[in-house]
Amino acid sequence: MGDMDSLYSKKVMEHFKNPRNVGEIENPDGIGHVGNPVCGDIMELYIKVNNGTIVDAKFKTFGCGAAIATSSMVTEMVKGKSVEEALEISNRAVAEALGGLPPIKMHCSVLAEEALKSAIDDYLNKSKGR
Amino acid sequence: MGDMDSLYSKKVMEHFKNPRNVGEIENPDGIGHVGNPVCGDIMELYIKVNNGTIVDAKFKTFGCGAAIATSSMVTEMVKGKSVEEALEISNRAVAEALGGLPPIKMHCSVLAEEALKSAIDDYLNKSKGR
Amino acid sequence: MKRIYLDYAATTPTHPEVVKAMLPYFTDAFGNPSSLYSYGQESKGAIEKARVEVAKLIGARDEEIVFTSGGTGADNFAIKGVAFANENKGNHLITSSIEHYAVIEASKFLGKKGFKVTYLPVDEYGLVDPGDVKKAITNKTILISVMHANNEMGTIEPIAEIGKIASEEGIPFHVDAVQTVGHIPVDVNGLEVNLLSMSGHKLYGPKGVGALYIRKGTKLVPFMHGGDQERSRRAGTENVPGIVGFGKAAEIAQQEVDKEAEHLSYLRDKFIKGILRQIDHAHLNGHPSRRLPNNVNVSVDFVEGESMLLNLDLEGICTSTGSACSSSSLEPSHVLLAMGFSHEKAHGSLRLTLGKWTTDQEIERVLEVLPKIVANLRSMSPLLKSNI
Amino acid sequence: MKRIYLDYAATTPTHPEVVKAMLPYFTDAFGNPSSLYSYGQESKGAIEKARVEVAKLIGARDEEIVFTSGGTGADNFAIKGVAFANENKGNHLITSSIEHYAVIEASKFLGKKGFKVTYLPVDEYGLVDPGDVKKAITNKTILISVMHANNEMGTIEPIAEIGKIASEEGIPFHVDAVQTVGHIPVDVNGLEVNLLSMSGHKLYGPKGVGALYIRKGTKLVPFMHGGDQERSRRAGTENVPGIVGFGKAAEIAQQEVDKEAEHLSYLRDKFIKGILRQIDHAHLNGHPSRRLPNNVNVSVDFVEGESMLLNLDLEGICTSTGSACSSSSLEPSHVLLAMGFSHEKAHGSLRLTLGKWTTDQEIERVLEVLPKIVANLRSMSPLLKSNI
Ligand SMILES: Cc1ncc(COP(=O)(O)O)c(C=O)c1O
Ligand SMILES: Cc1ncc(COP(=O)(O)O)c(C=O)c1O
Repeated sequence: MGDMDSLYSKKVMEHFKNPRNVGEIENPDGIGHVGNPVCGDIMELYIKVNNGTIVDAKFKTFGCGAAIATSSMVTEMVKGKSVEEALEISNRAVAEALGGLPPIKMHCSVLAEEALKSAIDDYLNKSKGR
Repeated sequence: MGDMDSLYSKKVMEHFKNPRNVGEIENPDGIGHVGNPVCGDIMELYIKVNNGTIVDAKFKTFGCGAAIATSSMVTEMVKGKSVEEALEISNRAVAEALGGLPPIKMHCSVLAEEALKSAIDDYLNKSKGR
Repeated sequence: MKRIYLDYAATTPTHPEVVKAMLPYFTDAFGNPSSLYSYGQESKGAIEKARVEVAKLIGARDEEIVFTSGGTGADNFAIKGVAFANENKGNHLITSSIEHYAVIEASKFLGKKGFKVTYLPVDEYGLVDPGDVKKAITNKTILISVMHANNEMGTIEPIAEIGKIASEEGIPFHVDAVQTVGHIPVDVNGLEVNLLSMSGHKLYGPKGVGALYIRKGTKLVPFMHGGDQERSRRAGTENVPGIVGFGKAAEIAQQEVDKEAEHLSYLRDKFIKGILRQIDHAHLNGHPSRRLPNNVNVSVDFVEGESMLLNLDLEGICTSTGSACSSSSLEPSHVLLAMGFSHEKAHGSLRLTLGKWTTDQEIERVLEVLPKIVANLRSMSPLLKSNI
Repeated sequence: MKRIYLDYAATTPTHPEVVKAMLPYFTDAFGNPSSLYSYGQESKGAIEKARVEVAKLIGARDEEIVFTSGGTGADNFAIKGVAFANENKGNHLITSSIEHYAVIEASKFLGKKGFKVTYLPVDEYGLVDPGDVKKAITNKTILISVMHANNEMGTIEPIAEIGKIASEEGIPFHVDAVQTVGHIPVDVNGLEVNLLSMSGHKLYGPKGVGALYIRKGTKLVPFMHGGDQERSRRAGTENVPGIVGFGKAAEIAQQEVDKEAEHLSYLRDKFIKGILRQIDHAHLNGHPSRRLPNNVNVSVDFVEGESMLLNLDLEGICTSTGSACSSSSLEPSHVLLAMGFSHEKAHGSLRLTLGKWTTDQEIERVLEVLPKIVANLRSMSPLLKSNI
């Protein structure tokens, strides 16, 4: 949990305050859309792929502090990685990169992982179709 | 209850601190012996009667503050009274004369009344016998 | 950065006068009220003085007040105490679907123990219909429990009407008045209640102390067994400083409640108007007029509550939300859902509750900051695109 | 007249350092620990810090500590919580006949709810025989509860031996350690206990706060239902200042317990010797050596306890008695009766309990005053004549 006097770690708050890669990518190579209003978190993740490498990633998120921070972090983590490498990114890795998440917020990191997988799936399906 | 910050009224404490008529009367005209160790209060009340008037009264008491104070008060109250008048003294009257007793201590005034009645009974029995 | 505290419904600061009243009872007059020596009886006297003040605040007699560890303690005591004392009479309880967790969870516990509980619905404003109460009553009903005002969206329930029904039917009526005592006038006789819960820290008293009003003749099982404190209804060495503090808070409330309610209602309405004017697609939650003087609760479309709350916190502004993310259950507020809100709208709620020390300036500052925060969050919301 | 406080077992003054630690949490850091903003999380942090200190004091892990409203709250939670959680396994409880009312009355309540309770006897010193515990166990036994040290006559029970038996039989073992924690070393692992009750105001912390140690894996029903405070085991807004104070008291105790116990044992023994030397027909109650360092309990023949107590009070000396008159039940101490005392002797008991600030001079003053009081009361005792 990092700092005792705060729900979130410094790193989470930093990404929450200044989220990286907010927005949409025009003509993305893959889109991941996960979550639903019932659970309170919705993430959209866009990727741009060039020669098997993720060259850009952006997100839009409706959700709590952890949801926004994990979205921001996962987009940072995938940039420059190959698609295969990106598929290896686990929710734990995202949470750890953020200096940890409170137990009840771990599901946000799961959502971030799912958003990424879903965007990559979308990309792989599309490239097959071509 | 009198003073809010004390279990007992000022008057009770006064009689407890300086109990009147402690002791035994030699050759008493009546003795009342009430209470028992189980309940924690034992009173002995001695009276001297002259021409139907109680001219002296003394007590010995094992018991709590209220037991000692009611013993003291009842001996004060009977002195100078006729036997008939003394029989009219109720436990309430003793408690009132003391400025009241806490509810859980009212039984002590009952004991004092009983001690008095018992001493008068003893006197009446003895005088009948004569 | 100066802090702007707008979460008075969650807890209030302890009034400085209250702290001052409490202090001697820690180190100087620390005697145990059960002790016989005068030093213990002083503590006892202090407790009884506090009892008188708390009783006065709600029009009760002092022997009808039992001190507890807080609002949750009072609610648990009332609900379980009446249920277990009346098992031979029946096993049916009536409550509402918007009660505080203390009432809901105590009722659910009883549900597992063989009791049947009816959770009454509410309308879009959060109001319970007294007609529904009447209809729910069976010959097995042993308790009706409806809160005086809801802690989330501030709706004030028709307690007097429900009290009348309960009293006509001879069914004990419990009211969770944790949010109203000290904030609006409360009179246990006017409301015809048998049991009423209060909590010190909601009215500028200390945390860890509360009280249950128990109308004379109401049967209930003691909450804690042990010594004969609180007429054997709640055993345990009394929290003397806490009780003294609660008493002082009750005393202050008697003097200030009317003026404070008036002032806060004015600030509240100004605040609500300001928010609705400055933020599109924002809605007031709860009843527009039957409402706690200090409660502002809005839903902001396309934006999640905790993310607003955290951004406000970064500006030093303390608020609350009914969003799922604020609870470990990950369920959004049961209150907003009971009012028929969509999950989305429930997740987007923000509660701002005012208090004794709230100023015009503080509200203006929020009105300046909040629209920017909302705009920023909306710019990253995937909901907006598809909905506007 | 300077007051001489010799009733530390009833309650202790709150340590000035403890009050100092609590103060900021009333008015400055007053946030609700359940609130998400940093201001609420500060309070949460303060609670967790206190939890660590309390855990350390008894060799527990911090997640095994649940804060309560005091010792009675902890005892009720443990006894009822375990009983109701294990109804399907059995309905038999074992406890002793000298427990604090909190345990006795909670057990009696369960007795009325269909549980069977064995109240173990004690010997003339107040000791429970571990062999009796073993013999009392049946295949329906779901809880054993024996206090660590008795609050009246200070006898320290063979808890480790009983703990061993309980653990061999796989039966949850609860220990009321309200009188020992902070006064003698307590180690939940050495003692093999599953549940252990503590109370803040008995170790220089504030009144209205206590804790229950719950060994990981111990099944028990939550004590108060509501919010998810204290891992949903005891709901209700936390008494933040109280908990912080308890934590501080635990911290101080860790540093001072050994030295204090040594010093008090010395004073105690001197005190006992003095009383027995100066007053004929006075007897020490309780065990001569297996005894709390601060406990002096004597019976003075032919004299009633409350009358001694009141006379001492008039001299500014605060003490306690097991006499009937001290309780609203008018029954003398169940503890002394269980030890085989006659009613008379039980009525004549006087408890003097020492603490951190007790001085040699204070004890000397009592040794000067008490014999005179006894002589005076004996002069008006009707028992003396017939007995000497
Ligand atoms: C309506 C209502 N009932 C009960 C409670 C519980 O009170 P406490 O926090 O004192 O346990 C609260 C506050 O948390 C409340 O708002
Ligand atoms: C042994 C023992 N258990 C339990 C209690 C009850 O603790 P509290 O007064 O904090 O409710 C006490 C003190 O009164 C005690 O001495």
